Amino acid sequence: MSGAELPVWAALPAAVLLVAGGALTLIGAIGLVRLPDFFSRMHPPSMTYTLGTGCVLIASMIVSSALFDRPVLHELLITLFVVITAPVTAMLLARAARYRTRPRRVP
Amino acid sequence: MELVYSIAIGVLVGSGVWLLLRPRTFQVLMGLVLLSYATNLFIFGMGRLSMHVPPIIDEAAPDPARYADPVPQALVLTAIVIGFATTALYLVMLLALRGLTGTDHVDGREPDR
Amino acid sequence: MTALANGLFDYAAWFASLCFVMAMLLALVRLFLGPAAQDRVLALDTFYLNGMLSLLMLGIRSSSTVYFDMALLIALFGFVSTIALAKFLLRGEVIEP
Amino acid sequence: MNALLQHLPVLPIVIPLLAGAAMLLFSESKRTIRVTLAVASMTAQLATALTLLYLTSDFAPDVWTEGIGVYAIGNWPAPFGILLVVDRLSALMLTLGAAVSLTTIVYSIARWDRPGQPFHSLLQFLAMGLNGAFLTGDLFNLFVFFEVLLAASYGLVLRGLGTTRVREGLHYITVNLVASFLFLIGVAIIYGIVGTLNMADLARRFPGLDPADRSLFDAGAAILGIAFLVKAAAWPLNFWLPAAYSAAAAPVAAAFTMLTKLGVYAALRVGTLMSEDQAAASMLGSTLFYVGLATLLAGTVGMLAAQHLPRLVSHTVIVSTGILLAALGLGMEALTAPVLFYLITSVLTTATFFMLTGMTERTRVMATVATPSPPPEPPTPFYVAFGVREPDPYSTDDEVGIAIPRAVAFLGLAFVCCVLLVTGLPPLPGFVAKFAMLATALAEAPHAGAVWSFTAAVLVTGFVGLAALTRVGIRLFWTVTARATPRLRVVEAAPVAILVLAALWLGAEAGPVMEYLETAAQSLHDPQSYIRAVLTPHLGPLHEGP
Amino acid sequence: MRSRRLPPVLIVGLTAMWLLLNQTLAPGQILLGLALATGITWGTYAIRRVQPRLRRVHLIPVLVALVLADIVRSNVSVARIVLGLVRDREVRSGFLDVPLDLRDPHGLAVLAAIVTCTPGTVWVDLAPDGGRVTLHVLDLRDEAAWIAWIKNRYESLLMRIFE
Amino acid sequence: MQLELIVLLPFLGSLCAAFFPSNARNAEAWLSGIVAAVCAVLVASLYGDVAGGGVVRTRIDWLPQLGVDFYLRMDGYAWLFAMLVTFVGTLVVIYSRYYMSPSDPVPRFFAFLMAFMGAMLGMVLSGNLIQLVVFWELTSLTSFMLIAYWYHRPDARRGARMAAIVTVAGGLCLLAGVLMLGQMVGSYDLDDVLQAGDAIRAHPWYAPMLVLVLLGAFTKSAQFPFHFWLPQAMAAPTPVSAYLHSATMVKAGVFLLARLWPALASTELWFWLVCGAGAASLLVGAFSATFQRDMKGVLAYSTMSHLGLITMLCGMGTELGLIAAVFHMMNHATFKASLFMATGVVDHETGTRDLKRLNGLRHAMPLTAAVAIVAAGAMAGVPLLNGFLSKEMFLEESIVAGGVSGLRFTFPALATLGSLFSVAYSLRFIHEVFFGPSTVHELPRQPHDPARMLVPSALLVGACLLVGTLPARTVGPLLETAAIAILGPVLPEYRLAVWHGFTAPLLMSLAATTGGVALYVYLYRRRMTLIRTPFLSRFDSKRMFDVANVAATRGASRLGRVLFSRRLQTQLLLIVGFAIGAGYLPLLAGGYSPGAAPLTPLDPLFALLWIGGVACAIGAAHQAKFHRLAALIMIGGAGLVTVLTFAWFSAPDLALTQIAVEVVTTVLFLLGLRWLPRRLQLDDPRRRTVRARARRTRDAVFAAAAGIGAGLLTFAVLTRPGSSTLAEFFLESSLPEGDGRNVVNVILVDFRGFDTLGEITVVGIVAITVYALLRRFRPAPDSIDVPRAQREDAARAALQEHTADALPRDYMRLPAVLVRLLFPMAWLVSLYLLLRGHNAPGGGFVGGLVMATAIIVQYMVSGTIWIESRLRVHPQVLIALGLLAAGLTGVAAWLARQPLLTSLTLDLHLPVVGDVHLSTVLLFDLGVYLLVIGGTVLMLIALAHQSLRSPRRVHAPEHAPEPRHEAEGAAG
Ligand code: NA
Ligand code: NA
Repeated sequence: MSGAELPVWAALPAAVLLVAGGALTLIGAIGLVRLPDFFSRMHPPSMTYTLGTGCVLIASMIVSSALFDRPVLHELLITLFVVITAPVTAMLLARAARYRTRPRRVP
Repeated sequence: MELVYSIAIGVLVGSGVWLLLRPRTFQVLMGLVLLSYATNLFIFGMGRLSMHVPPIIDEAAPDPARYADPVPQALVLTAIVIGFATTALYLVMLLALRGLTGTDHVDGREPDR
Repeated sequence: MTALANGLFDYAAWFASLCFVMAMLLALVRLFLGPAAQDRVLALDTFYLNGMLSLLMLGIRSSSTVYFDMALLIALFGFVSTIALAKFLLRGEVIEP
Repeated sequence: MNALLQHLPVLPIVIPLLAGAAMLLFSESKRTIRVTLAVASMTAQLATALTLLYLTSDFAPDVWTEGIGVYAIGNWPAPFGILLVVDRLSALMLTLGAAVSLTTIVYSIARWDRPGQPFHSLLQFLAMGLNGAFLTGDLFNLFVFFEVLLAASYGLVLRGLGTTRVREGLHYITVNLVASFLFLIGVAIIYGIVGTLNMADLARRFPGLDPADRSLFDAGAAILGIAFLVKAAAWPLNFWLPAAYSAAAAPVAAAFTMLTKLGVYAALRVGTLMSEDQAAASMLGSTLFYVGLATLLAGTVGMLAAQHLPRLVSHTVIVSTGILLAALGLGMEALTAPVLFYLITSVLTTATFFMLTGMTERTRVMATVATPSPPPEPPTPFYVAFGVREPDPYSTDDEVGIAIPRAVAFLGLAFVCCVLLVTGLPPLPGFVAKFAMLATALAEAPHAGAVWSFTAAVLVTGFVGLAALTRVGIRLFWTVTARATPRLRVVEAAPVAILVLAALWLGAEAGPVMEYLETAAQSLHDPQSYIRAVLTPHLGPLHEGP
Repeated sequence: MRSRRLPPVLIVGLTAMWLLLNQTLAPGQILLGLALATGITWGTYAIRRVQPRLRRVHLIPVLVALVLADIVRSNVSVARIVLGLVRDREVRSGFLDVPLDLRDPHGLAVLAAIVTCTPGTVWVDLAPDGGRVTLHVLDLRDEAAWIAWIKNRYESLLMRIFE
Repeated sequence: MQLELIVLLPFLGSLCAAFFPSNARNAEAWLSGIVAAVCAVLVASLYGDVAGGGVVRTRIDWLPQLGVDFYLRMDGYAWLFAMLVTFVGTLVVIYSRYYMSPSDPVPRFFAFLMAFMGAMLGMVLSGNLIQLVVFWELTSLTSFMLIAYWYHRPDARRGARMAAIVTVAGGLCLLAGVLMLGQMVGSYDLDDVLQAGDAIRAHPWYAPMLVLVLLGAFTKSAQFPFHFWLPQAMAAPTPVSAYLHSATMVKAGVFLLARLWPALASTELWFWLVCGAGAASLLVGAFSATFQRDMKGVLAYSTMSHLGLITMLCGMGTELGLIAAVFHMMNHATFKASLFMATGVVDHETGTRDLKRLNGLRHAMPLTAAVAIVAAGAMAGVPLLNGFLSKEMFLEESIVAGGVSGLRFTFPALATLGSLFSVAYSLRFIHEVFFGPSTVHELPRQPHDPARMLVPSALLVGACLLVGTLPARTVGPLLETAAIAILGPVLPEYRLAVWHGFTAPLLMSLAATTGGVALYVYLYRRRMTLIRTPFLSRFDSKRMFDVANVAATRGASRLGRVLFSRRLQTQLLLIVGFAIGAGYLPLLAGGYSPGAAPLTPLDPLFALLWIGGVACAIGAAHQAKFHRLAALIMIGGAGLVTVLTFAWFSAPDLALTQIAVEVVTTVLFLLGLRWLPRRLQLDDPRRRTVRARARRTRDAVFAAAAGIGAGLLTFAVLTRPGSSTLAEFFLESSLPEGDGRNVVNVILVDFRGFDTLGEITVVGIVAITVYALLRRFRPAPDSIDVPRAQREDAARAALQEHTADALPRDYMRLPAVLVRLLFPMAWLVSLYLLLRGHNAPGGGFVGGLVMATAIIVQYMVSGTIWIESRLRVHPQVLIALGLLAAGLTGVAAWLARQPLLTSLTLDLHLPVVGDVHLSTVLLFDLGVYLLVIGGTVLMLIALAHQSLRSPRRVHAPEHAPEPRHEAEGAAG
């Protein structure tokens, strides 16, 4: 698949991280489908935000660093942006859901 | 891959054309968006499909066979930009029409029964 | 050993990609099921996130850094669609006076 | 060649671009600056176009070999870079476009460029798109310039807003967006099969395609052709045109008269380049002919049906497209010069007519203000088709005619000229054009059924046009008794007069003009010279450097 | 021109970001990054008048470690819930109001990020006076424990960093 | 030179006349009279040159390629006609001076009269058939203007239009015929055509050509069945009727018949067509004239009848017949013009032309009566008047021609019958007006003889008398000259004399006269002179014309609605259909085959991805009508799949750009949805009708065909080996010549930077258009209200007032903190993408979009007022600067004597910093960047500003309709 050979010190941890990240993400997506109400469904995707993304980013850093023989760290920026933006999304979405599912006044 | 790609374009075009022929402005707008996806993919496909070979030169004397055809990519970029602009215009037009005529029918009036 | 590790890595990478694509599909399931608009928005958000991860996987699998920028852009702006939708649901307009 | 002369071919694109952009920097209150910029820019364009016309002609044989000038943008060689190609045809179209635009701008100074609308910028961009489309030798670049002029036209067609304009504008935009998709798809297929975008390179390479590739190429070319036909307003792909043009403000519609001709130009350009292949050429020809004939007939019906002058004039645009397409479809090289002559007169005429429409509609509007209930349309009672009162039929001696104010007299005279020009009736050059086409076609193929149906259609459409225009003209000029005398400003009237005079001049100088057009047609029908000029690495002054 | 005291933290941070993006430490790029960062900071100053004042920077690694641990832990617990591995009891989710003493907007923002990034809790709403936050908790077994978790583990730490 | 002058002078006179003040009656008349007289003198002076078969020619090169020159040619026949035109013209001008009311705006009248004279002279003197047609149509045009001189009268307008439509149509037929004739002969020159008579008659095109030419002639000369316009044209001022509609213009048709006689005549077809039309006109005209109530009506039908007579003479195909025809043309012109003038005098003096009201005028207007009686005598064919001579010739020829054609009795009988009616209506005309009991006191005005006004009429009457008594001395040589010009030097025997002895024609003439008198007496006794024309009055041409006119307009409207549907869907269906056809047909014709290139191995992940993409596309298509938000979200899904596809197949720049565009587009749509009131999904019965279902099925078929076609085309190309020569060149020279590693970007800013220049112009144009549109935007009334969510959240409304606060006080507080922190970062990222685009994915466009998005997000979290009180973006300036930067960068290359957009580079080595590579392409990309920021921000913010503009009514009145712009319902 990829052209270059990875050293073992990089390949194995990266593989583990990828499997973990993939699995967690998939579980998160399953939760999104399975859980019964909207607010419950808001939780599983944050598994993707956190460990899912984290694992893949770390794996990516390891792999890139191994390939280019220098530390490749710019994946940190993705983490930074995800951390900054995720709460904004969650806050607004949760509030919107709360507004839309509020008990209606009967006129 | 080619087959999947072709089917994808076919479905996008089909859905887009279907929406294009609908009577409501918003439907037509959505149709135009889908058609622009389809067109962009179509143009892009004219450079053939190749994976892991972005046209970013990393050597002094590049072997053209090792890179994807950059020309369709450049054309698609232009098309994306123009498509974005016209989509915006179209949206504003349909809002204006809705405001002026009170209906979202493309002809500015509800069809006779 | 290296070959084995690389083989393992390739499988793992493929598995992760599969997970992300499956996650995207599951998000689409939620997108189609709804039932409420906020569910769809949440689904789209998840869809974007998994799309970003898929892009990262493309990068990892092709040993290329060009995919990083796309992932970066999704990380930076994927939330814009979501909060625009959320604001629309919440306030009826995206940009208030 | 001196430095400025060297860059001449690109000036028609650069000047309006910079002028249009610069205008945006000035706030709306600085109308004078905007107008001055607009007039200056368009005058410069006209001067450039005239110079190009001269340089490509036989009068200046040393400048460009075979009268075809090539300008390599970014100094990238053909077929890789984008090249601008000036030949007689494109120089002619540039001149025509600049003339129409300049008069339109002057005309619009009177009252059409009120603040709140980026009118002058859009006109500049429209000119840029038109000029680019006439000049470019690259298929995708043609698309880009089409988009530039369309984008500008979207803005212009909406000028002034109102329900009708927005509705028709929406239709116009939708149709053109779809046509643009088709354009893109066509270009993409052609690139996918032939692997080039340069038109000369394309013309050189497509005859060598193997049959399986060829049918794909044909599909692409056909889809591209549909896009051109939509832009050229060929029936039945032109329902948008009468609506959009008649809804648009007068100067906008006047400026638009070049747009449909661009579709014809594209068909002509691509068609002659494809004429290397006999089968393709004849296929293209017969399609064009029938489409043109259908357009012509449909436009004729539309003229007869039209109740308002702008709509009627819009249909004359369609008719002229029909005539052009059908004439080109006859596939006679000798016919090209008369067709070009017709194209010129038809552009000048319809542009004038639209401007006139703007002025006459105004008197009508004022009249309806004066009389609260305008006469219902269409006029239904048989006897009162044109009026209400049936006077004593046995006496006329008491009658005293109505003295016509100067302004109305001018409008009336201009109207009559326009009617004659549009319908191709003698003695104005509209007739010359039609006669030249018919005589040439008959001389070329006296026994072809197509030629005869073309002749019949052209004559019938002229007649119907006259019938319809007299009806509308009578209603416009002769039935309004309590007319508020329009104030006619010189800036408004002068363009009309100038365009009419230009048309008259064309008629008077038909011989020399036709001679020039024949040389243009000749070079057009020698695609090899075009291909040579574009693809030969030109080591002229462009590569000398400082 | 209003005098602007540009926050150095942001300039440094942006410069670092520039270098990270370009994956370089070349002097030219450092200079360019500094220039750009300064310009941007200057340009965005008008809408960022409230600057964070970091007091005890050394506590930040502690915070990060805590958060990472919590993330891993809560990931596992949420995964269990999603996969239906929690069979011994019924999982009850619901809203939870937590009174807050933290007032610094940046501190609150970090808290919100932490809560959001920890699966199992979602930051729903902050009372207009800032004194109370509403969370949604997936597994609301023990409300007091959740409140304690917020207040003891993070709020105090954040107050020490930001206030 | 004289010939040119003859044609040119009237036009110059016309031009001068047009600029006179509107009350300059005398000056106008002097000018016109002098012009006409000078022309007459000029024509007369040329007699010497044309007598005896001479021809005067003038030729000016005009359009030699097509064999058309400006060619004036005067032979005897043309001379005679030109003389007629100028002579009668002079008299008519004099007459008009007295006829037209002093308050009439005469400049228009005289201008058109002069123009008509010029056109008529041009027609007569044309040596080229095309030129003849040109002047022919010009006479129709001027006639139109003159008939409609009193255009405020409906009958004048209608008459003018009818005349124009009929004669112009005829003119076009003539043009077609002449075009054919030109092809048959190989020249449009009259000389050549007249020489080629035999070839023409033998040519297979002869019949259609003849029909077309005759159509032209018959319409112009008001021949049956195209005669109906002539009576309607009587709405014109009487001088016009006298000049155009009796003496000259209507003669153009018969003029042409005689002119082309040598080339076209003497075939069976000619005989039947021409004689048939002529005979029918002779009888119908004469019959109708007998029953007219309007004096001018009598004259009009009489004109038709006499023109029929002339036509018949031409049609007979005998040389004597032709000579008689030419003779009668002249005679008719003299007596009919004088009759019209007399009629005008009566009208002028009494105020009416109604035969019923006019009686016994001979007492009040003896001179007028005398003039009219003589002229009417000529019209009736009374001996010693010119009409008698040509009538005799006609009767004689009818016997000859009848004998030749086998109509031995029919022909003479028809001729006699025509003469009989002619006597009857002439008699009636005189008797009704001038005899009987005087009713002068009942008339609108008290009539007197206007002496000066009678002069022209009297002159013409004098001519009638002179010719009638001394034909051989007066008109003889002229007629001979004309006849030679047509027939050649050898003329048949004919004698112009009053007395030929007791011949058959004389007997027929006697019979006709007796019969005519008897008929009139019979009608008068039975009080049948004022009834409507028996039988023929049913064919009311006026009514039929109107019916035809309205029917044509209505039919065309109906047809036009079908041919030019106003429905967008129809148009789109057609375009899509044509495109599908255009795509499929070549494949059907040339065969479809996938290529032979090896397929890329299928990655199941990609297939899975597109299962999602396809689902999104179809879902969006399904939901777009009632669940816009859902459709929008699904479109977003399809968009992301497209992004991933670009990334998958090695197009990072595309993916990057598409992501940015996706985000901006979503925000844009949502901004728009605010103003698009929600559609309620009602149980719409229309959705279930058979028609609706059929329509949906049809659309589905089209959609499927389009989709399948697109898929097939894609597959066919994808499976072929690549063939691009461009790609190779770009990949190879990108780094060495373009100084960039990212080939796509190098193409965009260098190789094909011109495309990009155009493309950013499009963005700029659209942005300013959107801005202009939104400045005058009127939102849907049901969306103007503040959204419900905001109205219900009063607390928020109260908090919002504090725009001076650094941070929002409500739930937006923390999002604001975070998003504002993001702003500098996003800005930096946008610059990063801009600056390094040349070597890695990125570039001005995506950089600009990122920056624009960053700005938009700030608006989203902070609100318009808050942001704009702190951060001013001047989008229009950015657009202008962007365009100027890009354009001027291109122009900068000129300084280095390079073509537009040639990149200029500068390599520097600086201490510390190291090597610096500067290039104008970066400036160009900077232009793109600025423009994209400006354009995007302008569009989105202009849309957002609508909320500011519309009245923000927090407390909506109770009865206000519930705003329905809310997003999807819970059931969405
Ligand atoms: Na969370
Ligand atoms: Na009487």
